Amino acid sequence: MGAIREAFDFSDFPLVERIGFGIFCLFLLAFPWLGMDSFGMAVMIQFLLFSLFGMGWNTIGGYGGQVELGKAQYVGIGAYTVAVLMVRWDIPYWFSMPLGVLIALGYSFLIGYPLFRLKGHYFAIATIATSLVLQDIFINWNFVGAAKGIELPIKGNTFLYMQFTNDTYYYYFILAYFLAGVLYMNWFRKSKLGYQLRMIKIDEEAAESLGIDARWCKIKAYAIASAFVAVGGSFIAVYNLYIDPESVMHLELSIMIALMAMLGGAASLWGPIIGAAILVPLDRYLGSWLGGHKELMGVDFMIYAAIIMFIAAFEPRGIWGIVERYRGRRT
Amino acid sequence: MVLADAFIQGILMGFLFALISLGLTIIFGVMDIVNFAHGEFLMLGMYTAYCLSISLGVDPLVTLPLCGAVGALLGLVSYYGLVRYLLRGPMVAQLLGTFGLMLFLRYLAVFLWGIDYRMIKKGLLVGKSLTIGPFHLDMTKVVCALLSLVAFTVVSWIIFKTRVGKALRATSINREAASYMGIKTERMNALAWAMGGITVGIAGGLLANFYYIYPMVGLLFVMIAFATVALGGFGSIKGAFFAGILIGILETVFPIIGHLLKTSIIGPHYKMTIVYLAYFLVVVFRPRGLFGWEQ
Amino acid sequence: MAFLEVRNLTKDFGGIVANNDVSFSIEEGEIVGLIGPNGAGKTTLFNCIVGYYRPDGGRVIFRGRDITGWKPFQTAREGIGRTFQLMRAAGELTALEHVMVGAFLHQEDRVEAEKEAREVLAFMGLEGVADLYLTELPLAIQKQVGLARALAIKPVLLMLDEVASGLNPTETEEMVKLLKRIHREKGITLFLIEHVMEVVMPISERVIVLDGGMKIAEGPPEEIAHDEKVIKAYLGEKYARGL
Amino acid sequence: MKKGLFLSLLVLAVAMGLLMGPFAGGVAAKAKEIKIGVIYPLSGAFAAAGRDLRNGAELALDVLNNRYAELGISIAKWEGIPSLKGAKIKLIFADHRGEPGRGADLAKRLIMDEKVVGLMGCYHSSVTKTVSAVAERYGVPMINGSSTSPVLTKRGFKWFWRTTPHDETFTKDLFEFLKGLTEGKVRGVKAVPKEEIKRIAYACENTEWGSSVAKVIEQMAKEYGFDVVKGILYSAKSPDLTTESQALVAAKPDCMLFASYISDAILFVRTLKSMKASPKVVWGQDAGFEIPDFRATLGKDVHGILTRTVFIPKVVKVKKAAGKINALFKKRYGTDLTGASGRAFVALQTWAHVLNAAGSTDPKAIQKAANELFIPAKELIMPWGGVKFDKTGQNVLGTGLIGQYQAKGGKVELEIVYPFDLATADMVYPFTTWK
Repeated sequence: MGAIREAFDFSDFPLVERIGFGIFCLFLLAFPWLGMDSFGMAVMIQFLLFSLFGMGWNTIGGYGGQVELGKAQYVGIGAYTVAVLMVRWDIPYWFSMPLGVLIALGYSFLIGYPLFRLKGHYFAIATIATSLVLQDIFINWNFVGAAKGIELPIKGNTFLYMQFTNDTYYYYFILAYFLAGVLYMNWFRKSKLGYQLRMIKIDEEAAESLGIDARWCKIKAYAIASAFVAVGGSFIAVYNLYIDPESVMHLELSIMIALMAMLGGAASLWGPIIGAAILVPLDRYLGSWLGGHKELMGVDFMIYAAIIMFIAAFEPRGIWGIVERYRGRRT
Repeated sequence: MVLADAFIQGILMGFLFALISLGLTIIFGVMDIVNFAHGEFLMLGMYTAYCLSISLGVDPLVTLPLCGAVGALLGLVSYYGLVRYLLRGPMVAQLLGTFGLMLFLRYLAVFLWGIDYRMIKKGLLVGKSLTIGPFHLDMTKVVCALLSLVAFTVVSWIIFKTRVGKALRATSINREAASYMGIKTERMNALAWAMGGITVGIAGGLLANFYYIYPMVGLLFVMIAFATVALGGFGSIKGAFFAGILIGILETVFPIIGHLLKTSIIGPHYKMTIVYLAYFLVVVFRPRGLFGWEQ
Repeated sequence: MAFLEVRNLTKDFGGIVANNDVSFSIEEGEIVGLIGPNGAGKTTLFNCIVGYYRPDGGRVIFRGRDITGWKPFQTAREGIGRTFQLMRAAGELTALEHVMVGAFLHQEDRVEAEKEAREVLAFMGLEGVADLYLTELPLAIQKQVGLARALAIKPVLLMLDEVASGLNPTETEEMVKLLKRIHREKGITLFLIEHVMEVVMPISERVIVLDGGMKIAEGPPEEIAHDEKVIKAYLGEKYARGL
Repeated sequence: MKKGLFLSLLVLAVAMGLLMGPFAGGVAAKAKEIKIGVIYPLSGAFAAAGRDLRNGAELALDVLNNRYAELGISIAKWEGIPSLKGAKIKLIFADHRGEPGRGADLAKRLIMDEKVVGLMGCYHSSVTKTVSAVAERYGVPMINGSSTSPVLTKRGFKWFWRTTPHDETFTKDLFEFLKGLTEGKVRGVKAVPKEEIKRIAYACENTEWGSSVAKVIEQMAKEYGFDVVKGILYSAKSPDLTTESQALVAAKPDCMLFASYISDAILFVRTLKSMKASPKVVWGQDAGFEIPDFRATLGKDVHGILTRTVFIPKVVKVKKAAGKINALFKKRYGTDLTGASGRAFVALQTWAHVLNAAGSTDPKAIQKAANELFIPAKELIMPWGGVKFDKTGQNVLGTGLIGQYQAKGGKVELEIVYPFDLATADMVYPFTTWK
């Protein structure tokens, strides 16, 4: 009960932010009726999906301060569990998704244990390495379709398998995950683990002196992050209806996830959402408009890169860091 | 026989990996920063060799010093224009920043040269191979290996035998203490970037002799360079050298073992897997890599 | 049975012996100081007790339990709190939140933890800075927050690492008063590491002196102040400095 | 505090603006224009192929919308779609960068926002999968010109047609060719004993396309009685292919078969050459082996390499239309038509014929027209029997070509060696270029 109350309790945010977030939620709920085109819808879905990924990454990467660059493997685990179970045994989404999350949790504990012996750059490179190893395994593993990937059978409109012919359903589906994610993160940041992680990030030695098992805390946060990402992965499977290791387990996906959260502002509730709200539309729209112009090839990415460099150099706490600096409080 | 051949090819590749990783480890050693744009430096080194050898009509080997110069310039510009500011932030911001630099340089190349594949067609080394007994070795790779040895020797000499090197090492061990000793740490950082740029620029110039050139080429090598530097121990010159060779050997010998055992489970499709796995196993037991410093 | 007993503790770092066969014990309710010149192995000894280093020989027994080689978080859970020479300040957590993290050791619930943390801050007279970030506080206050944080885990033994370093005389005096109050009102055993003798002497009931990794003297402060070996060790250092 | 308030609002406004901005201005639809959405890899690692595809499609568009009577094919005379009162086709290009998810999003944009009548693309079989699934879901016809994964037309889709033959056909061609080699059917080569070319090794890139080619090779080799002594799946993004090349050489194969994209194809040739590999037959499955960059980059090192393709400029000797269109293409873009650009041309041409037959942009009418479509061979620049779709949407009249790079003087030409009756030169056998 207490946890639920905490999750819905946004009272430590300034009023203006609460109102802003309220308006934003209304906007999200009403979005399909605002007469947007379907590419807009598709971009919104990507935005919500990447916000979810970013929020997940934020537990270990933001609050825990561990530079984690291997989240794509969990996108893959979530997506593949749903896809393989549906293709092989016709198992509905609502059974395979929790199973996928469980597998992601189990796997994250398994590799988290050795992984968190490492610190700093060794850790960052190791997370990349584990993700690439898993991708290689999937590329060569015939049971899961190997490099060819898996196509999910089209089932028409069904809530059991979460397949729809209309994107509006998918939109509300991912919006539900997104809102659940926001509430969870709002609880998480105020939870014991949330505080302990931030202490570890500031000073691991000091954290240990306060009776915190730093490694175990990091593993737990890593597992939570992995579960989040696996949920997002399961959505990708039923949304795209085709997955292959290249598209769901790629290194660049891992980096994108971390990038959005960092750019928006790590270790803050709104950061990953802001990061995704800026980078996803920028990527999709710039890509879809400039991508077609031969003479401007590359310019879209240069703009994109310049923004990233600027933020990193002058506001290392991300875009939300600017706001936090002015209001003098972190949330 | 096949194994011996694989071994030799692996060592040759290893020298190349080591050379590419050298700059990364120098920069890291001095200022604890991983340069994501390292692969893009390499790519620009390759383009330099390509453009110069085409426009001046000279042998691509002649352009090597210029490739090094371009690399150094690139290092300095990156340092003074960006990295200097990144140092104030946490590690996350540093990764973000150099990642931005990587994207920027890559697409700058796209903008300047387009996405075509280019290849140097004429040159002293291009397409030549060296036959020693039953082994056929790519001439460029042999030269590459030699230059790699030279580069490592020179860099080690600079770092361990000269005054500048002493200052560099002092900076890398303790920045504050070094600045009390009157060492201009800012300048040392810039020097590290310049040195890193030179080595990777030269590596790029050499690579251009047998590798195709296109804007995304950096990504292919940078992952290996990361694994090499991390395996050897961040900041360790010796580590980069041996880890590079180890990775080269692992990568070529491992699949051949599969071939000899007549099994398809072990094969080239897992050659990168084995490299990453090796890295993972090594650091789990030696969290600072093979030759990394204890803190 | 002693409260904390260190038996024949030895630690060497690849040939350099930092602690050599050190033995001593602390009784419950005592205030004990550990002094010694630079490089005497004080911090190493400290770290061996709380678990940052694993001793190469000897035992550490706390309240009848062998805690040799335990991890720092385990010794903390056992009731050993500690403070640090330097607080790593970051604009990440407020003073209150720092103390809350300590309180979370016994508390699952945030509201309860916050209540406890506020009580500790009130005890220390730090209510005023509760909502400020550490980066916004002067060093002396930062150190007090560090102390409050350690108190929040409800330790029975508090180990203080150079609690006065970087403080001016007035601040030092205040800190000493505070420590005495903690000892008196909370009944916590204190174990101080100090480089500067002047700080330890007035509050310690007993002083242990380390030099070159070995215990060279132990006794009441007034005795120690006149111990020849101690004077020599410190003089030696002063001479060395002069050179 | 006030500043904080202002800034939070600003950030929110910017974020919202970014999300909303693009929706504000809709493109007013012009009358008498038929929009076709074209999804190609225009940037990223496969941009070279994307440019080639785009050139092919744009040339076909120009030929269709303007008058080029001298070309001698029907679309050149139409100036639009005759049955739709000369309505012009407009192509809307989108860039999928090789990412299936992005492709699907773009397909939605094209279908829902641009209101395209149909889709074309996408080169990568993996992207074609997601894009065609979107098309199927929305009931929008899609004509695919260059994705060759066999499975694409085995999914029971009702809105998907493919003009190009797929990998099974192509690989079958190869084995037919090898069989022909043993029977002395190849121009300029005496019958080769089967033992001499029996050992096969292949290296296929490890994504959707390459791995399905590998599967077909294994299967066909068994059927035709060849031994696969080594099969490798490798990553096209590998920084070096020494290991892979070595494994190939170590197996001592008579025939080396490849399914590679451009960068890896170039690297294979370079590496194998440095190892002085000596297979008797080297064959590449299109893609990397037939993109102009391959030949331009490697020069004489490709002498004797075979590539399966669907278009070779030498086709002009047997196809008049092809010659004229190739000349036009070369004038405009500086290179000969390739399998990629040629097939993109045919795909758009097929769209024109389908629309003309349908006489309407109604999806049902298009579906019917496509199912009943027949384009005779003389209309095509491809050496095919024509375009006619079976129940699955696969063009049954498509055939493949096998060409061989031959260095003549300073130039490297691609000569046809299969089908045997179309051969334009004697085959170079055995392959000795790398020795």
